[in-house]
Amino acid sequence: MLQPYEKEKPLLQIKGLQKYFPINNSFGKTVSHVKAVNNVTFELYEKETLGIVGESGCGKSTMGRTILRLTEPTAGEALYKGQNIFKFDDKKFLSVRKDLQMVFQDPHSSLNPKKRIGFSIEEPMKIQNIGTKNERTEIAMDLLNKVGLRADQYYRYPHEFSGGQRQRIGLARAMAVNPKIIICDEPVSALDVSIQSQVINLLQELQEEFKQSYLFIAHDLSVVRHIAHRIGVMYLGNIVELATTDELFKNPLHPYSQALLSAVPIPNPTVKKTRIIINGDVPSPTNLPSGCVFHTRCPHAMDRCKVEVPQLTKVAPGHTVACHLYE
Amino acid sequence: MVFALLGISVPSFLLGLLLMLLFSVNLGWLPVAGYKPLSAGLLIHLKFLLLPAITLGAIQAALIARMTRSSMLDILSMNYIKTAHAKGVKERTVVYKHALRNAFIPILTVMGQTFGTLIAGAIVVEVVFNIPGIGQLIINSVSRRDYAVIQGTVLLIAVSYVFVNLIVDLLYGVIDPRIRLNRK
Amino acid sequence: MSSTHLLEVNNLKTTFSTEKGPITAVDDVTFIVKAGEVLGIVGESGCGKSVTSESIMRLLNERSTKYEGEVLFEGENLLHLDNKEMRNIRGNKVSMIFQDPMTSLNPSQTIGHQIAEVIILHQKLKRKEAYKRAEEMLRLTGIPSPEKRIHEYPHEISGGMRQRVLIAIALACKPNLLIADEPTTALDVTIQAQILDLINDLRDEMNMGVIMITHDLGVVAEVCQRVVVMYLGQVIEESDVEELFSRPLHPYTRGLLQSIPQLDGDRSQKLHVIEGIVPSLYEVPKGCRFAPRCSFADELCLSESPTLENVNKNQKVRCWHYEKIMQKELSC
Amino acid sequence: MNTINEVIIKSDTLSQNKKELSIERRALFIRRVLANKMIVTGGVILFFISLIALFAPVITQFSPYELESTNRLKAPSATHWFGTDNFGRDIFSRVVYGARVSLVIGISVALITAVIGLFLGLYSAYYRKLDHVLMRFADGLMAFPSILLAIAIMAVMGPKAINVVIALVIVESPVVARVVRSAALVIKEQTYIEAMKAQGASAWRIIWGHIAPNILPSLIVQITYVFSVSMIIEAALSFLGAGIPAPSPSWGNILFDGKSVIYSAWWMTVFPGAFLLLAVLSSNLLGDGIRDLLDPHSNKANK
Repeated sequence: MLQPYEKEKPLLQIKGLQKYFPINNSFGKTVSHVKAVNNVTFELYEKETLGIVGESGCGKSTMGRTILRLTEPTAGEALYKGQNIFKFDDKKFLSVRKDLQMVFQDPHSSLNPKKRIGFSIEEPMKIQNIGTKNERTEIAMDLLNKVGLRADQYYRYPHEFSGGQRQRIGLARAMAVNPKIIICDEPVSALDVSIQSQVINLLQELQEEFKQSYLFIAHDLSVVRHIAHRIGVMYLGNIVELATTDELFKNPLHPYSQALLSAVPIPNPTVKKTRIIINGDVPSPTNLPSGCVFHTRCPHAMDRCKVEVPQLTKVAPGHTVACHLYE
Repeated sequence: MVFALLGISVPSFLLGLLLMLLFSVNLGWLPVAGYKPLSAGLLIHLKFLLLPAITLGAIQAALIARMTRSSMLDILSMNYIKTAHAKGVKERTVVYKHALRNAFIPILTVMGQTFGTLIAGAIVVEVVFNIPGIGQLIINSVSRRDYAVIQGTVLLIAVSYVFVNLIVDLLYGVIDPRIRLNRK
Repeated sequence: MSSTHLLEVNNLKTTFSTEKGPITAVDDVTFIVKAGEVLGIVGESGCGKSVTSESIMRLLNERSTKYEGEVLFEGENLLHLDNKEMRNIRGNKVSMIFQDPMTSLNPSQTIGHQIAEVIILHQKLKRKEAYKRAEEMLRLTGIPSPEKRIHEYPHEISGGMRQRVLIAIALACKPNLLIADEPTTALDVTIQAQILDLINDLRDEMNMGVIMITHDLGVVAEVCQRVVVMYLGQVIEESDVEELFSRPLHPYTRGLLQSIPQLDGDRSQKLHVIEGIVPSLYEVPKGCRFAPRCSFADELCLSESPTLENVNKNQKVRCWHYEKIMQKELSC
Repeated sequence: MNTINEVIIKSDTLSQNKKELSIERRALFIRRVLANKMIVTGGVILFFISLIALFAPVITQFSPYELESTNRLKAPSATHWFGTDNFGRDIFSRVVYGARVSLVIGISVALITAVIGLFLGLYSAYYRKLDHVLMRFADGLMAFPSILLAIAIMAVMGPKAINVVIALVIVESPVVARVVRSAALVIKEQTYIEAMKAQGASAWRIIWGHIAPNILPSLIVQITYVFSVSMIIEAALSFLGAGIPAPSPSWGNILFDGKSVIYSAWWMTVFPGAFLLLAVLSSNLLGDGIRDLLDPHSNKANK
């Protein structure tokens, strides 16, 4: 169930985040860029879950990885406790990593197959120099219990677990250093429906107990709606709309959000809704459309959209949208 | 595949010696060693080349057979082979038209690499069969410590090896549309 | 009676021989598909839904697979046909599209070639005519400028486009039955909406029967008329789509429906959870296969296997206690 | 106090648990190894050849160097099991002592290249700039056919057993480094490496703690092939007169001696040849067997 969050205390502020990957020709000269993340600005509050939704290739995963500096950002700032962590050197950033953890999508490759799971859970503590060997073992066993596994499974190898169980182990590893923020990159999308609900509930229980914030990246709107306080909608590297969950579902403003929401199949055959089908495919992130990135597929596109980039503007309290229709 | 494993395990000079023992010494069908140029007559020329050629070729054949087999098995487990079966395509057509071309890419790589093995094998085989080729030349210059000749021959072989691999790289584009450059 | 049903699967059982011994991936599966109808087969991974579809097409490795039961297509048992007769059915009267559009097309052949191949094979058209038809099929599936596309290779087009090409291949010979195995799982929701619409339109146009295999109950609710729910190789419930969602009978179906977060669901409630995990096919539980995870299970469930019972005209269920569950459901 | 006791008890039962698990796993592994016909056949033959080489002085009656001018080119008999050569030396002794040379060279080349290849491969997979330099260098070395390169090196350094090892290490290290590198590149893309980077793990921890254990299977398989290739090349070099210098026995130079008398003394070709073939074949069998055992996907491809 959803717990209230601290609306006044932004824990992490992302400003104008950009990540371009260079494309080199065979002589090593950069000829163009994959513009994976273009312009991302948001705030994450204490104890909050912020959902980021978008389709494959919209840059949501790259965004998460860039915040953790798994790949260096091209431009932008990330203020954590008021300090720009993108400016930190490796040594200083290591202390930030303790507070910023990540959970990955693929439960099968996110654990080292040659390491006992207890070892995998302890490793973050070892890197951060937390506790003695015995204390770490104690914490790891405790965490195994917390995520619904048994302490005596400590010495087992990943291949002895199912996908859902491995995802729990991944979660335990992220929790081991008691972080403030966990970036969840599609944590349930590789799981079966009945297992998915187990992990979602676990995520919520852990948040209740340990009071972290989640940046919850996913493509499944119904999952995000269930877990997130606020949702940002991403398209081609841009956040096009950001609103509280209820507001977004009641009143989606951006034409892309509207199409996305209407495209989700509803498991109720008596509801016959009209879908907004947007035609065509997502353009290549190497050759971004001019102006508004969505204008090539937008049913409401105007001449202005082709030339002028819309900025995120506040249309209601806690509801911003980047679209010329609402300026 | 026992044949293939045996094939890659037998050193070329040993195979040459054993073939010589069987076909020349015991059966007396072919000359033991030496070389006669084409001017001595085509049949005689070929008679002298037959055993060295088999010796060199057998090992390459085993290598390529091994590679072809594993590559084909990889490709036959691909999804698009299932699509072809679901279309009602005949098994033969699936194997020859859908699978073989895609399986050929790694085989081609091996062929390029084995060209080097082939040249190296030629050095040894020439010594076994007393053929006055570039291999003999290298061996003789090694024993005479004639560094200039060694340098020259080694460079010649390396250049031809690189050239063959260049051709292999170009052939990739013919076989695999994904690496064809600048189609648009 | 077989004349009324396009496809009738009776007590299908598919057994694989593996290193660790034989496993039965599909056990006693029975259902029918009528012309012009979409039958959904739902279940989680490992429930045997894909094996069922590949058994109908007999696409599984002949040497290690044993089929039992009947697959009657227009009254003819496909399991008894010889290979040549079966090939004439595949891609012609029964077609299939697969989950992963990225790897289901041959990378070294042009799109046109791959569509034309099936047309030449079954309709004995000339090459040129077949390419013309291929172009038409591409247009029908909504691909812009098909005359250019037929000369392109699969790596040059997007995932959504590739799925359209696969649909074009499947529908090129106007099949009577289309089996779609998770056709939209690998696609984004907006592309999924396009593809589902396309399949629905083409079904109307060609009056074909469709088997839609999916794990997504949302997709089921949107496109299917009837639904078969599978668990660990067995059909555990079969019903009309409305009834399945309004009055699910099997505890597994109920659990599944309650465990998915819904767009209009109550967010203050925790999600329902089906405890435990799906057991492996090597260790199928005794009795009812769902019993170890079922909150209603008693001695009977753990010792004896229930059969698929007719509840009413439209609903069948494999559960010892469905009546009790039904009454509880009705009382509250 | 209470909690500490609990911890001790808990960790006691757990280490018990750990022990049982490892015993169970080891038993399972041994059963799988014994079920693999290729490993068993290759292993038994290699073991047998090593025994012969190890106990060479015990099982031979003659010295491999002893010349008996009265006993030239004698066919196999009860005294000279494999016959004698054109100097009257006992072929059996020479073949058995030759096995020592082949095995020692094979094993030392395999071990040295394993270490060098592991280092170069791992680091060039991890550091892209180093990769550019190292792999171009490896490409350069690999552009020469291996026997040719070995001959060239031997020509410079002169025929000596230690030089054969050095030449083979130079020839085979790039091959092993490439195999390690490509396996490591695959592992590097796995999510658990990314997870470790997200934790701030050092390059050392990632390379040796996470990548290395996972590429070990490919390395072991490759090393068995290096072992067999080294024996082949050593024999070839000795056959060409660029390897082990006479009169030291080596399978290669026995075969070379036999070539000139192939008409009259078949035993000089067949016996050392058979040993060479068996040794190479069994190590290839072993390699294929280990590959199948460690990589379940290749099972299909080789049966």
